[in-house]
Amino acid sequence: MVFPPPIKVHAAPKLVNLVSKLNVRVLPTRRRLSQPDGPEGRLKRMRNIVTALVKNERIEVRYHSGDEARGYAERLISEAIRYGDLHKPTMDLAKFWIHDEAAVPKLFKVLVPRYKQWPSGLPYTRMLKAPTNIADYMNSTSLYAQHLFGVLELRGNPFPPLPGPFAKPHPGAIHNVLLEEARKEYFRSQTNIEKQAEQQTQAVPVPDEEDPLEQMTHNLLSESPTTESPESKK
Amino acid sequence: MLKLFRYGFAELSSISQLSRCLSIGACSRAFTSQARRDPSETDEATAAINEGERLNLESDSTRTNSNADPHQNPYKNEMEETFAPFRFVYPEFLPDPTIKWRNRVREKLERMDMLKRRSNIDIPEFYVGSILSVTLSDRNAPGKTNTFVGICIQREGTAMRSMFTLRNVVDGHGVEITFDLYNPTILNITCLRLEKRLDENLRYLRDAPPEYSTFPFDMVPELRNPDAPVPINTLKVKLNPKPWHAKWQLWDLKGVEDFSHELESREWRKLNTWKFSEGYETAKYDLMKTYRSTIPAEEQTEIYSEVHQQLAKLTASLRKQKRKRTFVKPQKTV
Amino acid sequence: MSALKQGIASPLRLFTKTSPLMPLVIRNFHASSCLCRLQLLSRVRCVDNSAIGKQAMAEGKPPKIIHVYNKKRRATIGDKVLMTVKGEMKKGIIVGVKEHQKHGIPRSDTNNVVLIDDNGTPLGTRINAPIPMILRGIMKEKTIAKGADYTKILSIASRFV
Amino acid sequence: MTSTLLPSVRRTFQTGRGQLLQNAGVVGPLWKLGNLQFLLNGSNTAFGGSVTFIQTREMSKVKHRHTHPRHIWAKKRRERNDQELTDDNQSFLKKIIYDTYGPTTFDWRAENTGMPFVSPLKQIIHERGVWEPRSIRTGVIARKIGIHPMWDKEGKRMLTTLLQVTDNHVLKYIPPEVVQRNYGKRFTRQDVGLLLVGAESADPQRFTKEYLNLFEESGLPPKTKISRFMVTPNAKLQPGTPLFATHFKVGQLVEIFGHTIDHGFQGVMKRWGFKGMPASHGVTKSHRRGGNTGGGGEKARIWPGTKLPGHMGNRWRKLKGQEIVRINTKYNVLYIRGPAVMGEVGSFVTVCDTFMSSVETMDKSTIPFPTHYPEESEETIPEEYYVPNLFNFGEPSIVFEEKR
Repeated sequence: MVFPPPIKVHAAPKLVNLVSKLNVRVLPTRRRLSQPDGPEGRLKRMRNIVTALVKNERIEVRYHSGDEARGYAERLISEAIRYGDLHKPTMDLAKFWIHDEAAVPKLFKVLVPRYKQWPSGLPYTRMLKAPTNIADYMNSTSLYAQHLFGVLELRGNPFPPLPGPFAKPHPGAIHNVLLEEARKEYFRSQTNIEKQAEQQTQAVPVPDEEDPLEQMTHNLLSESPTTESPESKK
Repeated sequence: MLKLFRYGFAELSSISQLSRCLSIGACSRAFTSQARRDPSETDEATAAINEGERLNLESDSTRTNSNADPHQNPYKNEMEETFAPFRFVYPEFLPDPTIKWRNRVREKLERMDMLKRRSNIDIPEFYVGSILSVTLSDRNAPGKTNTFVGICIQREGTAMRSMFTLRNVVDGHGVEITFDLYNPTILNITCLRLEKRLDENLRYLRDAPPEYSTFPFDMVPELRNPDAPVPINTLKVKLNPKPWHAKWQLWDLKGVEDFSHELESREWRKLNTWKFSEGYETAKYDLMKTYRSTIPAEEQTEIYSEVHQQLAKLTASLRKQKRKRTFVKPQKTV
Repeated sequence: MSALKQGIASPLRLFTKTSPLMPLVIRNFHASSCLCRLQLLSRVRCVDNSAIGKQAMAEGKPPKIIHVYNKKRRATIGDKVLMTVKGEMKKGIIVGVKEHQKHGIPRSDTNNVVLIDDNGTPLGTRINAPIPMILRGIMKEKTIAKGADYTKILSIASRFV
Repeated sequence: MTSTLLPSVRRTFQTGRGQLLQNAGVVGPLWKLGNLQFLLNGSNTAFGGSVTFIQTREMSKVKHRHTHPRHIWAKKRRERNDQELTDDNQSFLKKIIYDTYGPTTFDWRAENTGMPFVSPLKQIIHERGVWEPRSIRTGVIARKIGIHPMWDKEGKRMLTTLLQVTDNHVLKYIPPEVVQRNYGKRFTRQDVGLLLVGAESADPQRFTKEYLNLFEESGLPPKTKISRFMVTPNAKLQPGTPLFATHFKVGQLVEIFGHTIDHGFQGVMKRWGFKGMPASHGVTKSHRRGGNTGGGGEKARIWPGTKLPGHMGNRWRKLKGQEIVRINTKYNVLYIRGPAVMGEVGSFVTVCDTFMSSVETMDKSTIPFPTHYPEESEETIPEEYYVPNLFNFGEPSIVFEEKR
């Protein structure tokens, strides 16, 4: 039995509260995680993760429950930013979601100032898939146990950065070297055309610092036209 | 230690550094000590708030980090503040929040159609609890038009699907009519009395004595100052004895007199069991549930900033026409 | 949570079988949820001033539908039904329903019926309830199709909405 | 240790089809678990070597439905490679792509007009044909973007389905000879060719080389969705031709072809609308079951076609004779009468002229042939087209007049 019983009316958005837009992907419906203790038990499970996240800033959790709790953490932070700690309902919320009383002030004193001037479009949290322990994997009978664990962290935390989903690009890799040469050649030919057009009279324009492409061209132009090829260097 | 290595914790020099980074202990200690030090330095605004909540409250002078002060700089967005009241006045411009049915292009096209329709008919501001008069063209009626007057008991749907229901008691028989807000057969909608009620819908008027929903068809529109806020009618309706059309005890009705003497033991028991099993107390903390059932403030601002100029223009021009018409009539009769 | 649990426990304690309050509890409940649709054995309310209809309503034995004259077997505004009224079989026209209606069509708080004879002539001389305006169109259509004059009930109606 | 181990192990599990990765290097011991094979590489020593797995699909033939790969089939999505590019190289590639194709990312979720991006047309291959009675035009690819009510001029409510024609281009024309050679008797008419149409440009870095080859002739960026249409040779189009919603006329009947909503494995009550069994009166454990499936004797078996539980939805379905009641030329939206168009909001459908000549009342010679070229029309195109009996919201309210 659903409480209160559903009313047969056409759907309309709830208007009472204004909420901030989340910058994380929101699934159409909640995940069907097991909830032996009912909806309340589910919230409590989420609460444990949110509390741990606020306290530790980087935690290792089951991927799906972590990703589910991520939305709650984002919402909690956005509510704290929107209403502040003088707002009684928000304080109630914070006390519910952070069941360690000592960590409640951290939300308003540390996290709110941190995320107040946060660039728009960037979420407050980060969710990564953790590597699977091969021993666990071998013991599990499920074929779908690929991403068992994940790492949930608050952005702007004091820890050294995680390696991320992909390795850092290696400039010495063959494809990078080849592309580098192609790039150089492309710009050289471009500049040659330009130079012919300008009849080699005008000076090299000062680059816009923000634009990497323009900076690149500037660097290339400032180099002497007869640069040695990598083969000759070797 | 293996896990720490895996996530790059190894580069931290010691555990103590880790705890310093997290700064939970230090922060909470500072809070409690300050609260103890100067309890007198409280603002008037904060005095009303419960003493138990004051763990985190403190006067501005004792703040440690004054640069990033959440109390001094509460979240402010001018655009959002100007457009926030629009959601109550024009609720149908917000789309259905169901994520899998949303599409920006369709929503935009619907809004354009709604504005087009509003350029031909003045849809006034009204709420649940307001008394309306609706005239619509009816091919069966003698003069091909039909008028109904009643109290708005429900608003539902979004965009082109938005509807409202009027209720009246005619000759001692309760009658309700549901209208599509954007149906082209509607000729005129007049708000006779603009007011709000305490509840989201007034379906419980079906189980109330007829005097709560009886309105004369020749009711004259009440004059009101357009700049004044919309009054909230705090009337408490006394329900008839059971049987009812619905189990009103399951909703937290505010505009109804206490009916607990009507309930039987079995109903009490069931009510409380349901409340307990469905996490009634904690449901309000389900932040994602509230998020999925509403449209975020940023999107609301986007929508209303797009339509508000046209809306203002339309309403102004339509009201001018209306005033002209109403001014002419008495001259003719004299 | 403890306060909530107490809240649950208290009425349970009040109305246990051993409680002295138990005999006071009246047991009246429906075995099934009420349906708004009009079908076989639905009770309807007679709203005209015919003698038999008035008497039936006054005795607390409202007419009961025993047949609906259409293929769906579900009656709505303007449908002819056969009813038992005080042990007699009478025909009637539905003039108001509880069911949710479309744009502009009124829904009434009760299921209303007007008694007619086989030719479509109403038994009473006056209808006390407001009649939906759409009934004018439906009755005129049916008069042509069925060959009986149903428009007489429109002339005895006191009010249309 | 972290940096070497973490990404390599992760990536092995990300590869969906389980290709043997190049970086596996020396092949170590192999052991099997179900239909997963693990390949250990002894050279790395973190967890006893980096791991690669090969997924073999032993049960691939036992699917509940078979589909043949289309003739245009090419492996579409590229595997995300672990050979990451440096920032400079990435921006260089982006620049090259932008220079050759222009904007390549089409976001259907955003507020877009659905207008095709400008395409660098190559030299003219096909000349434009002239309409003849039995000619067949091409269709378009559209996205279903929702349903909303409209009213006709009698005040009657109707539901309309909105289909947006998103960034459509003609990719390729296959002449009837080639079609006959490759497909033979699969087509009833011998004189038809095929026209490839693509929708929604995307970043070419996401696709395989085989897939990109399909776009070489038209000089277009790759498209997320490709479809083929049967056309007569006089209706063939130049590769790179953009298609708009004005390809159709209001009042025209069209055929819509698409995937229905996937409901998954369902019981008979949802799938076939069975009644189930009573909730009480001695019924146990079979409240939603179908009951008896047949008689005894010689017929004592499940007959073919018996309605049973199973997979519901996610099938190709065709709707015939759907009426276009309104066209928005600015946003390229077709309004189809009725809520019957298959699929969820956001799913692709193809729309083409109906073949039901008995139902079609419109004079086919008035329909733009082979397609509508907006740059060639002399008059400015209005933003909206309506069928005559559809209520336009710009008009005043409906008033009925008394008959006398």
